[in-house]
Amino acid sequence: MSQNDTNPFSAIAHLESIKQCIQCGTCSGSCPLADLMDHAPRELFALLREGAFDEVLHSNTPWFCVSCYACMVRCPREIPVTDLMYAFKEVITKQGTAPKNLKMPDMYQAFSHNIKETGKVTESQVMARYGMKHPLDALKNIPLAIKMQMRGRLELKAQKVADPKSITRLFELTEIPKDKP
Amino acid sequence: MVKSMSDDYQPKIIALVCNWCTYTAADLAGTSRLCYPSNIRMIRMMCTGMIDPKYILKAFLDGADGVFIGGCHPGDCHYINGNLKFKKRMAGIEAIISQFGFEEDRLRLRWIGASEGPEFQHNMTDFIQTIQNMGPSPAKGLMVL
Amino acid sequence: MKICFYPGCSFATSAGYKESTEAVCRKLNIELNEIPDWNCCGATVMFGENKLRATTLAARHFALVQTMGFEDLVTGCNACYATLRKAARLLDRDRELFQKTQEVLHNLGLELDRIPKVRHLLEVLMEAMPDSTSDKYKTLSVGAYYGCQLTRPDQELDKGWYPEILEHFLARIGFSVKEHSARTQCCGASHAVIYKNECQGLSHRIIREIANKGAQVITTVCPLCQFNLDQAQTQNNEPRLPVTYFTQLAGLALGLAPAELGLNKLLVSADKVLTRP
Amino acid sequence: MTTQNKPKIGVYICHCGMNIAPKVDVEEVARYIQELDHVTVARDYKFMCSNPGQDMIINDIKELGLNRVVVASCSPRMHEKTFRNAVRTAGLNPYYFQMANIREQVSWVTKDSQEATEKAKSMVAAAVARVFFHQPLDTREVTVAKSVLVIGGGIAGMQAALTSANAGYQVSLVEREPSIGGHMAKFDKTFPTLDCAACIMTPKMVDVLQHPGITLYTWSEVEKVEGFIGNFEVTVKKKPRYVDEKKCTGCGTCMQKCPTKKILSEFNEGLSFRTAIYTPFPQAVPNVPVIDATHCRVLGQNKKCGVCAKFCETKAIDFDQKPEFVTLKIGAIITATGFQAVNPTSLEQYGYGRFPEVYTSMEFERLNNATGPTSGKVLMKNGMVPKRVAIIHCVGSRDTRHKKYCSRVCCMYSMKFAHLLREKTGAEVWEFYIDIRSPGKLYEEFYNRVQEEGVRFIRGRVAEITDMVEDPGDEGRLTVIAESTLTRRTVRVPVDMVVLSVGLEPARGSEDIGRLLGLSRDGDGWFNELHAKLAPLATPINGIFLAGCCQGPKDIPDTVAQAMGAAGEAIALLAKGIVTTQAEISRIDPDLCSGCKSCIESCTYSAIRFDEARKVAVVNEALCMGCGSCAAACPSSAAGVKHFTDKQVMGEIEALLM
Repeated sequence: MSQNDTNPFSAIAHLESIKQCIQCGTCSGSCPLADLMDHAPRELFALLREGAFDEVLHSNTPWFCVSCYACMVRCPREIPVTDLMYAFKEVITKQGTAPKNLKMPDMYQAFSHNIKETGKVTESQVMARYGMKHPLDALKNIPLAIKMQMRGRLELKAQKVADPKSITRLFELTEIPKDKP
Repeated sequence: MVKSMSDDYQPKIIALVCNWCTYTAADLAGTSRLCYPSNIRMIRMMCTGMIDPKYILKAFLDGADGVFIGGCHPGDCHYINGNLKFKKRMAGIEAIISQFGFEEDRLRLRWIGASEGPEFQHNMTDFIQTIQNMGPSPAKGLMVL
Repeated sequence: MKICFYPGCSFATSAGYKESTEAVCRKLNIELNEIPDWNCCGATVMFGENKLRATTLAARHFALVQTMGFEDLVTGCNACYATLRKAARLLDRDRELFQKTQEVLHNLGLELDRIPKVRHLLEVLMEAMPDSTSDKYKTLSVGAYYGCQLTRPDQELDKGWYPEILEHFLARIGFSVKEHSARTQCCGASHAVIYKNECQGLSHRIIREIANKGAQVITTVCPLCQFNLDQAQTQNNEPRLPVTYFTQLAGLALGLAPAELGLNKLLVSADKVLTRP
Repeated sequence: MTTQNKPKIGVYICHCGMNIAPKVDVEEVARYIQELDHVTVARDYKFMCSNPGQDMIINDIKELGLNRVVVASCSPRMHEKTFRNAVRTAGLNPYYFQMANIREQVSWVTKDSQEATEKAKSMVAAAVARVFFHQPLDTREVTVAKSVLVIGGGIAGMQAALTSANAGYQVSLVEREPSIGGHMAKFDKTFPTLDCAACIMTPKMVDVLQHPGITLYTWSEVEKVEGFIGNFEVTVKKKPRYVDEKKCTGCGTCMQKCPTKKILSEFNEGLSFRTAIYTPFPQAVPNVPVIDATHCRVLGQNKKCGVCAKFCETKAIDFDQKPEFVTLKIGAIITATGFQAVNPTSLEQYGYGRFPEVYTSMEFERLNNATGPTSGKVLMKNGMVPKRVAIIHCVGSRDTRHKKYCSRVCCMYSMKFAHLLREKTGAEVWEFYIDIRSPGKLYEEFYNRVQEEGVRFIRGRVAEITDMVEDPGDEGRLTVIAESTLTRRTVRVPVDMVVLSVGLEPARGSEDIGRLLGLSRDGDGWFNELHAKLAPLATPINGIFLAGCCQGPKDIPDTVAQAMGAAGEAIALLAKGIVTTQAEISRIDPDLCSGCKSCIESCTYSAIRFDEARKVAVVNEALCMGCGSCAAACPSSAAGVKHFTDKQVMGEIEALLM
């Protein structure tokens, strides 16, 4: 059975709310990064309603959501657009369908990894890990990093919780088993 | 002359129906010659909102195997919202009849619009079937005694 | 006053947010009780990875706040504020999620029974700061920048799009306030770090608008907002506006010295505007 | 029961030609029924509804002394009236009659003949059991006052008043503002024909004023409504005008001389000023000013002034005027309280109130109106003509945070604005819409016309309006940001002026009027009609009708049609001159009533009041519709519906289950 026969997004809370969408464009009009998205948020809702789940699984749209919540407070149908973008990312991550060449999923991974290892986020460490996949990006940031360091704003040493293992354990306890075909 | 209950059980069913919708639907079923079993006995009310719970209890105690209530679809009530008033009371009525030992499924409320002759026929057939499957009302036993 | 404080990962390395917050709180007799052994709230990343994990990372603090005996939790970062509030809201509404979260925390030796109210440092200072009695900064015109996540999605502190509390606050503590339309425009947040070219325009639009309406200084309530607006000006010539924290301005209003408030850490220097007669 | 009242029941089984017999063995039914208690005679006949059939009943009543009749034939919805009349003709109360429906419910729907006969027997027996308990019932006739009250003097109220008065009835028209005219008086052109609103409106206003059948109460409010259909007693409060209507000649000198000049004009939507003594607009009807007591130096600030009184040649100014109360006898009431435009301030992303060049549609109507603040020139606040204008649809409409409904008129008036802007200023016009709704005669054609005029239609709800500029050349302009959903582009359009096409909501005060009249309102605050499709102008309260936007948003043609319809309903009622009260209505037994008021709560028609003296609930027979909600709600069995008494219904149940 191919996976797009059933809706991989069906378990999302509030998914019902997308039935209310009138495709007015308020979400995309309010979105600071709409131009970078392959689909407008409303289009994702339309795609889901059409059953085009694969399109949504491979869309870059949720990854460009900045969480500014402008769409969410303006949507005339009170669809929790931002929350749905989070939920879409969760499903996409679980299904492993994030676009391969997209920077944001890698950034998210580096960020998450840093928390898992240390309990906290140290910007330089996140950038270093992310930089392994996107070296050019990391290099571009070096001049700024130098400026930051001159003003005592660059922490190179990792911030850590007292017992980083407990956070790693938290990650393990909240692990959701990956769907394997 | 008590009929043997096992072989030829013919349930008796009382239908309390609204004049403006279900009763009219029954008339339409008639003019359309839509046949249904003859065990239904209909009583014309002006609105389901006027159906006193005691009528339903009375029907059960007098030996009805099932009671059917037919009202207007929400929003279509001739008296604005009498149907909804009845619907609100429904849970209470079910509680009362089950206190007396009658299963809640013996009481059924349905909205049947004036133009819904076939729906009326279908509802009657279906309800009779349900009651037939449930067997005689517990009150029947009492009456025989 | 005693508050239970959650600094978040960017607090210490920010351009004087830590220094100014501590100095102002000292001056106002506010005891900052940092949550011992706090962890990253998960920010905007974790809810896109795993809802239970994101909630638990945040809720770990709720359990810690409980052991500290506080009712409220205060943070100075918009992202932390929004993330902790999101977790609190979910736990409040979703019984099943609450129970699962409790279980995980229990496994880590923590107990969660109640959810604290998550507040922003701005609220604390709005209550604690005295009205200005001096004219010293009457001519220093400030543009207030709220960022996205202080008033959205809850719109509890103020209106979601065009809030006014920060303006009222700044005017009350003695600054000249310039009204503008970029108060809650997005700066690109974490996307600005890796999509620099794509997001630079967002920050520039905000800076241009604030300068256009006559402000000399921008003030912010969030480390990431400050960072984005500050760093966006390192490659761009005009206009250049120092991007401060509201705590730094509060410190100035209380008569503290700029150095005490970490104002030397800004990428766009504030020296000129502050020393102007 | 006395001996002469001892039930003597006659039962008649109809063959209905071949429709009932032979499926039902009618003779067998008659034989069976004949044996029942109290049955004097049971007969079967080919057509009971025919004249010989009816005569058979009449003769039997007379000759056999029958006092109850049962006919088993078709549906009572078909011939109940026929047989009741026959019973009445024979001198018996028509309610001593019951029908058993053995055609629609038996012969036509039962396959087996024997089963059909059994079912018929049981049903006729039940009818006999029921008729045993029947009681004589009377209907009452009440005369109707030949007068109509119209509440609200907008186009709906004016039209309803004129139509009613033209039919020869006395009309009282109550309007709370100083002049009639309502919203329509503020419009310049009307869609889709672009007639000049004033040209079609002003003559109507004068007609209303001069019609001998219409008494106009402006600057007045309905204070109290009592009574019932045909017999309402209405108290109208005439607010003090401080100007004697009889003496005033409408010369306008007082307004020219009044020194308090800087009050924002309500009629011009705050875009111009008026004086403290004022008429809202030059064509006001009546052309008698009022003094705004809050702003007047004499009345509001206790200062010496009285300039208006000094200059008034007819001595019409009267600072001592007090409210007056008028009591009216009214047969029918037409409610025409209208709408108000939604205030868009809370849609903060549109910047209304912050950006001077963001206007509501009502403001734009005035800006565009020859009698408006700019004498009809579309000008910005700086006096310049706008070069580019954006019109934003659905502001506050179709939005669950504001008004969830479509306000119906905004698409059309927006396109009217676009046309007028193109015509008057040559400005580039951008319309931002979600869906264009143009269902009306010549409406789609108007849409096409505006398209052809070069208006740019962008399908996308506007996300925000900002004064932030991208290009320094646009400094001072506003930028409208939206997704153009058809091209999936975010457009940022710099404009000089923005018009927010705001939706409609019920007029301020409709809640109070609803309470006075006993009318219910829907979730959005509009008055509920009796039936959405089949009784759109009537209300649950007999004798009260709805016209215009108070029932829901609608355009002028629909409003006028509805007003004429509502007047028609009122006229029909008044022309007949009497109302017959129903016989099958509720009765509350005062001996059983415990005074719990459950019935009052359950009554949809406000037909039950509480008698404080006797501490019992009392049914108003003229208002009761006989729905029986009270009967089912009454915990003491005090309330019951006549002709549906417990005995009657339970007697029928018992017999059916024998």
